Amino acid sequence: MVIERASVTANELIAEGIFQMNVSAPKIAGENPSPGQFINISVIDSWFHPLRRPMSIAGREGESLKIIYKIFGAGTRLLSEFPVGSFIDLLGPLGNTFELTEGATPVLVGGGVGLAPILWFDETLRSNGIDHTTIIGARHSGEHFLEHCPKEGFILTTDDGTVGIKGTVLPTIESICLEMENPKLFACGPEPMLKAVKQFAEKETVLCELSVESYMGCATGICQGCAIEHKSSSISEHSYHERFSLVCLDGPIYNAKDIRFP
Amino acid sequence: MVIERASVTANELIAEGIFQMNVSAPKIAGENPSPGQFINISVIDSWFHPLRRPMSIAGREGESLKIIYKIFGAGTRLLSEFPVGSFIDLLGPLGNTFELTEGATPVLVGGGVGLAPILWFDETLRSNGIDHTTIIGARHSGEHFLEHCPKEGFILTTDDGTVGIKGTVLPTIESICLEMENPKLFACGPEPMLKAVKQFAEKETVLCELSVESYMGCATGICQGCAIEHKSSSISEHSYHERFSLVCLDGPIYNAKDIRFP
Amino acid sequence: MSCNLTVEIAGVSFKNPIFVASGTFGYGLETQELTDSSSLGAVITKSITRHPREGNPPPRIVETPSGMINSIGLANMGVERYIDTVIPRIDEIGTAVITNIAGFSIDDYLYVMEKLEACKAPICGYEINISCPNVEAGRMEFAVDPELTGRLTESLREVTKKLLIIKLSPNVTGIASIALAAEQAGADAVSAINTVFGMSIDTQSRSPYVQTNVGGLSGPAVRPVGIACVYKISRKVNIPIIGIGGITSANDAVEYILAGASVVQVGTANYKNADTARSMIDELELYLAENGIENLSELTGGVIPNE
Amino acid sequence: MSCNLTVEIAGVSFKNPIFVASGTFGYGLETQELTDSSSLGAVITKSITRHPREGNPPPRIVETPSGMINSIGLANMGVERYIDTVIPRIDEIGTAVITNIAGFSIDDYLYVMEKLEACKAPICGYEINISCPNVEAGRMEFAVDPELTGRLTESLREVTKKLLIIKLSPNVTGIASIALAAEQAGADAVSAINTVFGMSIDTQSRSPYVQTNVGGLSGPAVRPVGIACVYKISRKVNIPIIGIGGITSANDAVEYILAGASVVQVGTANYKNADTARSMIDELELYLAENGIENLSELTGGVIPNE
Ligand SMILES: Cc1cc2nc3c(=O)[nH]c(=O)nc-3n(C[C@H](O)[C@H](O)[C@H](O)COP(=O)(O)OP(=O)(O)OC[C@H]3O[C@@H](n4cnc5c(N)ncnc54)[C@H](O)[C@@H]3O)c2cc1C
Ligand SMILES: Cc1cc2nc3c(=O)[nH]c(=O)nc-3n(C[C@H](O)[C@H](O)[C@H](O)COP(=O)(O)OP(=O)(O)OC[C@H]3O[C@@H](n4cnc5c(N)ncnc54)[C@H](O)[C@@H]3O)c2cc1C
Ligand SMILES: Cc1cc2nc3c(=O)[nH]c(=O)nc-3n(C[C@H](O)[C@H](O)[C@H](O)COP(=O)(O)O)c2cc1C
Ligand SMILES: Cc1cc2nc3c(=O)[nH]c(=O)nc-3n(C[C@H](O)[C@H](O)[C@H](O)COP(=O)(O)O)c2cc1C
Ligand code: FES
Ligand code: FES
Repeated sequence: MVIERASVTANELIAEGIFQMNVSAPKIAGENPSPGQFINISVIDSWFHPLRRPMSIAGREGESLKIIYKIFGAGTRLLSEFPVGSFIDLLGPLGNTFELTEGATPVLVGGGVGLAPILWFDETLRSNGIDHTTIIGARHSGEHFLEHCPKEGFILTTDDGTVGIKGTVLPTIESICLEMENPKLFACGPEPMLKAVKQFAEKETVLCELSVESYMGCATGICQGCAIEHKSSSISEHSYHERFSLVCLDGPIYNAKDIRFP
Repeated sequence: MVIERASVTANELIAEGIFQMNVSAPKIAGENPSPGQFINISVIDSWFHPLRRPMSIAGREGESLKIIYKIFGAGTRLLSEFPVGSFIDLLGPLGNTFELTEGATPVLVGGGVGLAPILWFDETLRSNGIDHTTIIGARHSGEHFLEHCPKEGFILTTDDGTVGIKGTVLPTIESICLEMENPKLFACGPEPMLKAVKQFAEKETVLCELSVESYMGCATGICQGCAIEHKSSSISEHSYHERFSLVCLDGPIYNAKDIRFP
Repeated sequence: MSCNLTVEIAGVSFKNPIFVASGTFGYGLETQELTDSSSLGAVITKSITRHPREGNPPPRIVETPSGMINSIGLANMGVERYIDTVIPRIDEIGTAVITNIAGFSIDDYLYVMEKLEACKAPICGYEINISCPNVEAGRMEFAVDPELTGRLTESLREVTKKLLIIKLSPNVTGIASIALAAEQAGADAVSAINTVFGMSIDTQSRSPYVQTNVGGLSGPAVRPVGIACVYKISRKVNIPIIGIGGITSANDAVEYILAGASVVQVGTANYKNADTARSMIDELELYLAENGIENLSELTGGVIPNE
Repeated sequence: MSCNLTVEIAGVSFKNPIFVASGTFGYGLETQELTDSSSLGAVITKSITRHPREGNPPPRIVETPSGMINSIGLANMGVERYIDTVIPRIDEIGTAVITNIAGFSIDDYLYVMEKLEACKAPICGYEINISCPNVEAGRMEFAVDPELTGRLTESLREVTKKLLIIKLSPNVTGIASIALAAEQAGADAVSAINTVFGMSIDTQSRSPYVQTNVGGLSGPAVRPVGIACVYKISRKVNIPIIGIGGITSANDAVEYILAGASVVQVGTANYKNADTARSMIDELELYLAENGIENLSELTGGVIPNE
């Protein structure tokens, strides 16, 4: 965990409302982040926004890190205005990582900008020759910037069928998982999608890890702000009770069984 | 008085710590501002800085307005970061103007960035063929971006003598005014300079107008924030008592006799 | 869909719930070049006192993070001149006008209100600034004491049938009890909040930036404080609440309305742009349309508390 | 010139006046990768209670203009585990540690303090968070009542000879009277301010952003409030004051010190960068050098009031 003023090497619109930023961040990259982990970004030097914005790492190449983000409010708008060559204040790498289970075949699911950590995980599995399938959902083709390659196990879905398979990610998840011996789901995306994935996984007793979001004060365990409801039976080290877990330290990746959505 | 999103056509360092910004502001320029008047600048769209920054108009050419400013705090720093081609939110023209007195020869005095309104006044007098002298003071040559042309009645002074006449503006004011039949001083600059000019003017009963500064809330007369001590014997329309005057409406130019420095 | 923005307070109807706050819009006549005051729900004029007041010595204003501190000291023209120069021009404002009154004794307030009643000023009511020291009660501010607030409200209630609005201070332990005292004493509405005590010191000169040392903090910085106050008051009183503090956009106004405000006032934001309040009216209509709300009143107090 | 930054409170000496605030620096051990806590004047640990507390349900945090609202609900490990896991590691923090205690009855506070006294915890004192409802006094917060504050202080004073600091709430009519009650009951110092009541509502879901609806506002937005409180307290009490609220830079710290604070605590700013407080120490030295001040104490209360 380190704070670094990284230089912005790219920052552009890659799909409808979706931006990609690349930064050269040798220190954070030097800590060998893994897929699932995130960075926490100061979007402005002034104290108008006292809090950083958490963003999943969407890729790493040497000293370069990538994030993929959507303009949601004032902070992400500011993020989109960093010109190439400017410097940006990052804290990272933070959080835990996706974990493979011996003998289980990974099925990766990304919805909306939730694709960010999934893409990186996909890339890592691919370069390690680990067999897996990746499903990326969006509302329509304008929101996709990737190619539908079902033969290579890289499947796009759109709600309106304008690219890839028509429908939400759910039917595709179902048809793929139910054909597999021992699938393990890894999903990141909007809460309704995560809920549906969790429900499916529980019904079919499929292994499942979810990457969740939570408003964060510090991302370093000193504010207790990022708690989520948690059903683990052991008292968590940081949150002092089995009922809550700190997303910044214990997450953002959870066993789907352990968390409860409001 | 109008609010306008003006486009920045120049914004650069012109001397040590001194910037010049040109904007294309057809609406404000269309209201025919005069030397002495100012604009009030929103330095950031967010509400971190709820108040605008007042800046004298330092020149006008058609639809183009010029300001000359020093980086003083966070707001003026932000001002210096507006790139050419960006837009800036201006309110103006505001305040009153320098007024010539029939039969009196203008002697203009600018100290530091107080030269801004003085330069424009000088230019206006020059183009109207009105005989006058202008004295611009700075600490040393690095702070000057103009040429010392005593023959044309345009005199620079520096505390250390690195350009123009050595010393503060005072001795030069004295020697020039005391040689004149009926001088009228017009001065803008740091408070100690204004105090000294006022003292001189009162001692020698020289006509004298000063441009003063005051923290401003609104610059439109609705907050009563910009009051200064004022000795006029008539009750001012806006400040409800002879003791105070609102710099944004009744100023920034005052008869030196009427104001009192703390 | 067209939305109904009109709102009623104790029988007085306003075009919309976007008002401008006392001390931040002058007497309503100063910024006609910059905005159209006739679009506003109402204009609250700068506090008027019995005698003209020169106000505090400068400096009177300083910026703070997302806010500002002021110590204007109730500089105003006094009720006489207000009646002579502002009242005759009130129709130029083009919308409802509420006169804000300040004073240092109950008599002061009564004097001003009686003068205004006597001249049949075409205003729709009064907002009473009670954040003033009561010289008769050991300079304790009216606003900190339910009993003082109640007595003042009662006395004023006897003098006017027009809207009587008590403007509350956030600098108290229990703002809701003060609101309750005002309600019980006959106020038609309460407004909250006035400025929050604040201070900022020049570390070079070592002097506070405003002449009175401690001044009043306003602006977006205090918005959460104002919303919390309105919410607390709304749990305790039944009269309408006017929300004030740091409002810069329709979204901010909606936060106040959800918390319990019937209408809101825009203050400090007018300084950056005197057209801020007016432009919020269109934004507000858009919000209502997008959310399928036909009547603004459906929103008032519509917060869905978490517990 | 080398400046002397050491400061003493009731006989306890600190390296410098830059502390970190309770709840904003964990137990002092979490951010060792990001900063060097041993440089700090002191670390105040997260409020500890008699029993472990899970804290409030999420969401617990939201950003506001130049500030944030929190409703953590005193999530903490409880005194038992604090003694078992933090106390043995206190030397890793490398500087003075002050344990912050919270409770819902005088007994609660006493229980925690007695445990800590009994185990001879190597801490230099206690900061008492009195912004908690007293269940025995009808859930009234200790912090709003001089009598309750006095009684609590008195009881704790009997148990410890270590530093006893009472942490005051700004959500009161007269913070200085509460400070006075603490002083008279034997407190060694008071700290001010805890968070300001604040609320923010999601206009889409219509629910407040934090689970408890109203939460605690902190950050630069409240700095002027904290400085005003310190100033007011300093006019009324003689014990040292610890300034808290919105401090982000040495300049902010100096404002507090001029207003009357002997030392300051950095809170919310730690979240952006856990090294903020440490980096302020160098900045502060620079300020002192530039202004020819040899001893920090020359600055304390050194404000030059305007009247
Ligand atoms: C671990 C983690 C990883 C994330 N990865 C990505 C990513 O790869 N791409 C992406 O586009 N978004 C991601 N998000 C969500 C992203 O953090 C929010 O969209 C962003 O903080 C919104 O900031 P804003 O200023 O634009 O919105 P505003 O609503 O103006 O922000 C106000 C406050 O709320 C917080 N906030 C608002 N929405 C969220 C949210 N969904 N999660 C957490 N905090 C929020 C902000 O951080 C800020 O403190 C991630 C969130 C978490 C927790
Ligand atoms: C009528 C008028 C004309 C001016 N013309 C010029 C000019 O041509 N060139 C120039 O460089 N400066 C000029 N100034 C001064 C300029 O307004 C300040 O330097 C500027 O506001 C500082 O802002 P800041 O954010 O950098 O400083 P900060 O100290 O961070 O500002 C904090 C607050 O104090 C106010 N403030 C600080 N210093 C001054 C000041 N001297 N006068 C008024 N408000 C102040 C700011 O506006 C802001 O509200 C003028 C001031 C007035 C009143
Ligand atoms: C410069 C200034 C002057 C004010 N004068 C008055 C006043 O005369 N009477 C009054 O009741 N409130 C006065 N107020 C308080 C505002 O009406 C309002 O309650 C407060 O500023 C909070 O709203 P805001 O954050 O939108 O500004 C004044 C506020 C400011 C900033
Ligand atoms: C998330 C959060 C948690 C806090 N927890 C505590 C606490 O447990 N005990 C306490 O006395 N103060 C607590 N505080 C208050 C701070 O110590 C401090 O008084 C306040 O935040 C003002 O300082 P700041 O503006 O620098 O943050 C907390 C503040 C925040 C923001
Ligand atoms: S964000 Fe502060 S503890 Fe997780
Ligand atoms: S700046 Fe507001 S009245 Fe002059």
